[in-house]
Amino acid sequence: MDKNYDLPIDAALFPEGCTRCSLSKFLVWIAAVMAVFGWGLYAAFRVLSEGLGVTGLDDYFGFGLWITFDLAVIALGAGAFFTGLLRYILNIDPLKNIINLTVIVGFLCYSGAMLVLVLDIGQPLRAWFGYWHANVHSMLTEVIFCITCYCLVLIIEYVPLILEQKQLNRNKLVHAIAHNFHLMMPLFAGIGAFLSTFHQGSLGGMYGVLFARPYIARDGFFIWPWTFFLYVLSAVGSGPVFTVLVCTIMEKMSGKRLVTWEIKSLMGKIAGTMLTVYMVFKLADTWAWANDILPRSGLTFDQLFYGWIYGKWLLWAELFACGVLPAIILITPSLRNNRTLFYTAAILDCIGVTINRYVMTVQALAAPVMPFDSWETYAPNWAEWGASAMIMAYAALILSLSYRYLPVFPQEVKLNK
Amino acid sequence: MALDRRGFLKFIGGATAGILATPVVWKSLDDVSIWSQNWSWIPRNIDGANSYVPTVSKLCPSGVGVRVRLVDGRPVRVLTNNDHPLGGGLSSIAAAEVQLLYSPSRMKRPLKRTADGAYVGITWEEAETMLVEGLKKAKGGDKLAVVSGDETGTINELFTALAAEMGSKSCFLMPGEAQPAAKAWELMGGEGQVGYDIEKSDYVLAIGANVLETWGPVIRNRHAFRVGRPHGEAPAVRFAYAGPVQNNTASTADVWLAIRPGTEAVLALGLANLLIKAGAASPAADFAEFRALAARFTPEQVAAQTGVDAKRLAAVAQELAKAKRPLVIAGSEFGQGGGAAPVLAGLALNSLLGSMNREGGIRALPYARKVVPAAMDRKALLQNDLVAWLGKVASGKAAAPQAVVFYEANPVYALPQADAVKATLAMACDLVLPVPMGLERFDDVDTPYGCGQVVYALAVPALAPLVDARPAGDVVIGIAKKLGADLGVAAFADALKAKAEARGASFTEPSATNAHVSGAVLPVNGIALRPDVLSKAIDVKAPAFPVALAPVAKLNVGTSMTATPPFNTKTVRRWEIQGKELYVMMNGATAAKLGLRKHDRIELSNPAGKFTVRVNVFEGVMNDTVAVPAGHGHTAFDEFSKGKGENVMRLLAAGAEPGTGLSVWTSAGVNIAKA
Amino acid sequence: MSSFKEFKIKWGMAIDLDKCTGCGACMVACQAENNIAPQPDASNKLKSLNWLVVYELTNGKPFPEHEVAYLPRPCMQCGKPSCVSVCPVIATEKNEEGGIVSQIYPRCIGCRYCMASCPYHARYFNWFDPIWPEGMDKTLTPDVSVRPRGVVEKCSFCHHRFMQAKDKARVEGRDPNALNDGDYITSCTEACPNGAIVFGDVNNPAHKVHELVKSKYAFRLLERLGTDPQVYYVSRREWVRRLGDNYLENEKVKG
Amino acid sequence: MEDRQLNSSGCATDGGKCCGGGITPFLVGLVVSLIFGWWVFPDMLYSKKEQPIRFSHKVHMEDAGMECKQCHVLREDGTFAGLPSTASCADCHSDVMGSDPEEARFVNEYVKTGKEVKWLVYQIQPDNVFFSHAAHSLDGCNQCHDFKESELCAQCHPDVANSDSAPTLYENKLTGYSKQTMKMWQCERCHANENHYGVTSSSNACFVCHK
Repeated sequence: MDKNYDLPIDAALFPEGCTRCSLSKFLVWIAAVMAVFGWGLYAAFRVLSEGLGVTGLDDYFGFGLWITFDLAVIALGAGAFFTGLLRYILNIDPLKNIINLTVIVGFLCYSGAMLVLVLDIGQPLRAWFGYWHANVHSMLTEVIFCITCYCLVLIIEYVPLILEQKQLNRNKLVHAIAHNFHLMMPLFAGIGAFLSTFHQGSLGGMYGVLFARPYIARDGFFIWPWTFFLYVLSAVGSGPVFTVLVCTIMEKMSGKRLVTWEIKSLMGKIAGTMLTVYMVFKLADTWAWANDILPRSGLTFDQLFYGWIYGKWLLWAELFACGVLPAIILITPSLRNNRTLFYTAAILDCIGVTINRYVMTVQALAAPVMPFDSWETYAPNWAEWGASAMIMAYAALILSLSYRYLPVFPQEVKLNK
Repeated sequence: MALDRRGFLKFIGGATAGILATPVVWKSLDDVSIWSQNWSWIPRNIDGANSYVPTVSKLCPSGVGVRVRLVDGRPVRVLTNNDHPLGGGLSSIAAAEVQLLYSPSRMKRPLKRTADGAYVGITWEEAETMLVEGLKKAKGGDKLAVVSGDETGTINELFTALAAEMGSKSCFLMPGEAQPAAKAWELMGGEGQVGYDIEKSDYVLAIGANVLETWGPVIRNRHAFRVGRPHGEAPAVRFAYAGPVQNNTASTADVWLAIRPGTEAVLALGLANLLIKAGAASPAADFAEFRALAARFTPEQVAAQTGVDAKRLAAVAQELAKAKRPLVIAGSEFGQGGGAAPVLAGLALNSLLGSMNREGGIRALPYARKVVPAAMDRKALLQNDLVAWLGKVASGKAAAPQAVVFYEANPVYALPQADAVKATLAMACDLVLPVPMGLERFDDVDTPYGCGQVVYALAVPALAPLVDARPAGDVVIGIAKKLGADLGVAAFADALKAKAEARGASFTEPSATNAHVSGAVLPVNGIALRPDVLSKAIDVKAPAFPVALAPVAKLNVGTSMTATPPFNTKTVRRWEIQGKELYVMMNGATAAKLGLRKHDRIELSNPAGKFTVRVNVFEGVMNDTVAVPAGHGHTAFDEFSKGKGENVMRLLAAGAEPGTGLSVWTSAGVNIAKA
Repeated sequence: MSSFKEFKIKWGMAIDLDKCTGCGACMVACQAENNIAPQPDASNKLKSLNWLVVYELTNGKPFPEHEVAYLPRPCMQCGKPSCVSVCPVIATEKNEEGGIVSQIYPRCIGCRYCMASCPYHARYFNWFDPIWPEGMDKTLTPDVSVRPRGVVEKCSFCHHRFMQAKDKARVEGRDPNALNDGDYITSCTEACPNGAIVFGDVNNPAHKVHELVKSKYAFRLLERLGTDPQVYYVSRREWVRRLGDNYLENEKVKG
Repeated sequence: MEDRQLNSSGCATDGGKCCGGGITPFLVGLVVSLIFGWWVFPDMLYSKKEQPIRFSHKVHMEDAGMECKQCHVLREDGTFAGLPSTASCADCHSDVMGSDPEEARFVNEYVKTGKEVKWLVYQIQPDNVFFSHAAHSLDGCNQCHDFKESELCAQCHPDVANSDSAPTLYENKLTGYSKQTMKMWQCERCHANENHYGVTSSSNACFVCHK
């Protein structure tokens, strides 16, 4: 075949039948991403070499932006396990058109979270103690094991996609491995669903068990701590639409249609349904918290909010504007199929779960428990933003490369004919 | 066999499998984590044998008795000495004394000021030669002045003897509570040093005097407080405090009488009036005149002048009258500049309460005999008023000295109107000589002012000096010799031995305290209440400023001779210093009146000086009063204190107390403007 | 909540808040005893490491009705510590006779989960490596290891003094598990000139603290949250006791 | 993604061939790293150090009839003095007693100058470890065991009682500790032994050994 010099230099690596922008344009984009990455790398270097004092964290706010970031991306990455569950276990076939992306997003969220965790612990060289000297009573131990295992599962799920790269796939062995991996996917989806459900839950449990922190303690009713279930539900209620949003952003940036509206709408419906279930429980939880846990702790609802920064608006925004409202939009077919409303709801949904993770992390620590203690405020500094941005850049990089060279979207060729 | 790509991959695979089956990865992981407990840039523990040296803190103005813990000769802790008559706990400054030995600001060798103002290190021989040359020029006719920051040490006898040999009587102590008290006691016809027997009292009223933080032998006072206040039980001894700020003493006192700064004497007279009305009398010859004076201080009058709540005042008067062994202690709320009036009035109250020469009351303690023949004794030394003398020098009423020797004194920082002092003293010293720190030298503490008993405590070196320092006493003796004067003691140690003997102490045997307590008291006869002096002395004009100034003294930030020790930065309260900015306190009503809120930046100014601070609203401050933490605003020392906050002494200007002529600076006021 | 052991010996404190003037001697004695590095600028109280912190309490009334009290806050050595079960690596536990909650620096990975769990803010993180001015590291005691950056630390009730007291008893032929009142006291207890802190075995009737904690004026911080602290406070002032825990308006305070 | 077109006649059937070259490279890699890991690496990890003076415990114990605790003293406050000082050695070795050149060197270089010998300690523990010799007494252990003093010491220390010269100290280049520095599991041989609980005052609580 004659070489077509109109095609980008690296065209031979593109997925079968797909077109991509020129390599130079791509490299400019990658350079921009790498600039952000470099900033984060510098922040990471400073943190690792000088200590966490470089960050805006302090003894009142031992957890801050990074933990919020981790929890949020892990929740939003839940699209991976939940879609996998539906696709492979419950056999909702149309989801095959977006499953690759959910896997990549999930992988990015989990590996990114683990990278941040390495920075966030004071002694990264001892990180392996978490496995070796595990305390079985600690929710964090559950989280460490499950996140690690699930990250491995996501790698296993991601690998065949890489192996399916056009040039790699010519190799017969690679081809065979990829094929066999695919056959095993339901198994991994099952394992993944189990692990992910578990650790989404233990992340919630991590907070719920803090019985001396009335802002987040959840006890005295049903299974303790019930934040376990709230976290699982909120993750599956937002993860799928997050994947859709990522997909849509990729569509906007590449100028191509990658997934049909039907698939997106289906993802929205799934998320909306789960979000609705979640909101029912979350509202009940909030009510129980305000009327049982707080009075038992000698506190009133008003005492748990402070000024603008930790004001009630956060709660109302989380519950209604970013909870009930998107849930209604996403479960009502007529509203859902209005694209503007759909995307608004998707964004609100993601914001809602992020607010939830933020207040559970930061506001929970800000709320004084000793009566003579004062409300303190926390603002992340450049080092924390930098490291978080590094993860975003890392995600952008992997997504860009995956999109350019891997057959991520089965519908792409058809949709762009 | 050529290794192809596939073969290479297999090799790698095999190597990986192999490595995992060896200790390399696992041992490295483990060792790296052990390394992380053992970083070379983190200091190590050094083991050794423990030993303990009982001594007394020369750093803490309370002269707290302590034990120094050494590990293989390295001092590591200052510990409590419960057997010591001045001990029974630690002050926040004495607790940090070991670490101060290694303060970055510590002088390591003698320094000489060069023409361009910089200090360069010189040898002791050069330094002593310079000192002798300098002193030679100042011979005869009060041309030499000596300023000492040590109120209780025998070292003063050597300095004053040297001055006397040089023909000078210009010997001064840094201002404190002892001088006004000595003046007052002398005016009343008392002999010796006035002592307050807190231990045996059942009701202690402190007027101004911050008895649980800075006044007198604080740790001894606080030990008495400890004994008188059984844990969690009803107090056996009641404490009342009168002062403008709810300070550390007020925080635990049963009663806090809020008064305007500088009105302690008025409050005391108001109480005297109430007590006399209730039938109290004094055997003093001038009691009738005193009664007449006191009668002027009706509750209304006192309330108007001091701002005190009349009902609370009456309640305190009643409690005093009812108490079996009441004791009134009056002084300045920041330990200086109070004048004789408050002490006079306070002692008059004690007389009315029958507390003179009584257990749990006022004691007259004998001064120790001089051990250096030419020296000025403590009584004489206490009569000299440094601030007044500096004022005279500045205004040309007294001849400027040719040479001034400062011993453990920091007048440029610690005297009122610090800026003017700086100008008068021509900026800085030509020669700076390091002395061993308190834990490195022999020294003594002889009956600190306020102590209810004669206590003589020896300071014993716990270690040899860490720097090229020489004991001041021996340097003075040597210098005197070079100047051709014989001070009559061969070594400072001899002076200490003689002083101990003079106090009836013998330190030949090793002891758990190196301290001696004596029951010696002088008779208190023919005490006069001196209403004549009092009536003049209390005639202090209210400052013509919208807001009165109340400095707040605390030991944790250091003393007039030392800055904040490294460990003590954490004890500074959050809204006292933030970064480099000082916070001042005022109550909500005052702040509202001035249109201020917490954290507002304001400028405090008066003719003496001005500086910018921030506002902290604290309800434990008298109305129309701003409370300024003292002990900050150092321009020297180390990173732990230098450049932090402002020095309140810059806002204080000394005036003369009518009737006694003593310098007073407790009634200052300031203008406040938003900055 | 996992269950915690009951101990025969329970080291505890009774801190009389009516006797504390807030002078800070205990804080300094604590730093020197436990090799806590000094901090040139300690004005950010959220980043200054001190095992024992003296809080300022106010009755909230305006001048002249205002009252102030000071509350020294060591680690509460909770009977049911919220920090222990959350630690993922067993760097902290409550397992030794005496009930002192341990914190093992070489095990700690610095995740700070225990800090998040502690409502007393008794746990501190080494944000930076500890630094002593040149030469001052010679004043370190051999009793407590110096903590590197990146680990959490907290008050240990001067645990090394407990060990030393036991060793002394052994050498003198006494039973190390039956220490007399005063054989083992913390550095802060010893330093306080006002005797505001009484330390001893809460379970032992021969120890003074045993009676003190039964006083009707005794209370513990945040008792209703179920942490079961071994540090008791005593105050005859009702408003001080009220600040020991959160109370709804209609709730009465003990004593 | 079964619907993606795949050539299913791939290498699954003839895997051996498509991964040619046999198993040899794998084995070579395996052996190389095993050799490296078990023999080369440990040698690289440790540096060797010798005692400044060759000291014979045997001579002191057998010939002079001394006991461990005569030189390795427990102080009155229960702390352990560990190594004898030059002064205490000089109680006997004020002058050269025997014919050993090392003894002469010790007397000349240390006793006469008053210098302390920088003995190497095999068992030195990290700062974060608290060890009380007072708590590990013969009386305590011999409630059940039947240790001689030197046997008890040898539970943790290298048994030097019968050796004529002190062993070489291997110092871990990474951690700075001696190779013989005990690991926690070694302490736990006794501390985690339930038979000891109630008999001795041993416990496996963290703070019993950490500071």
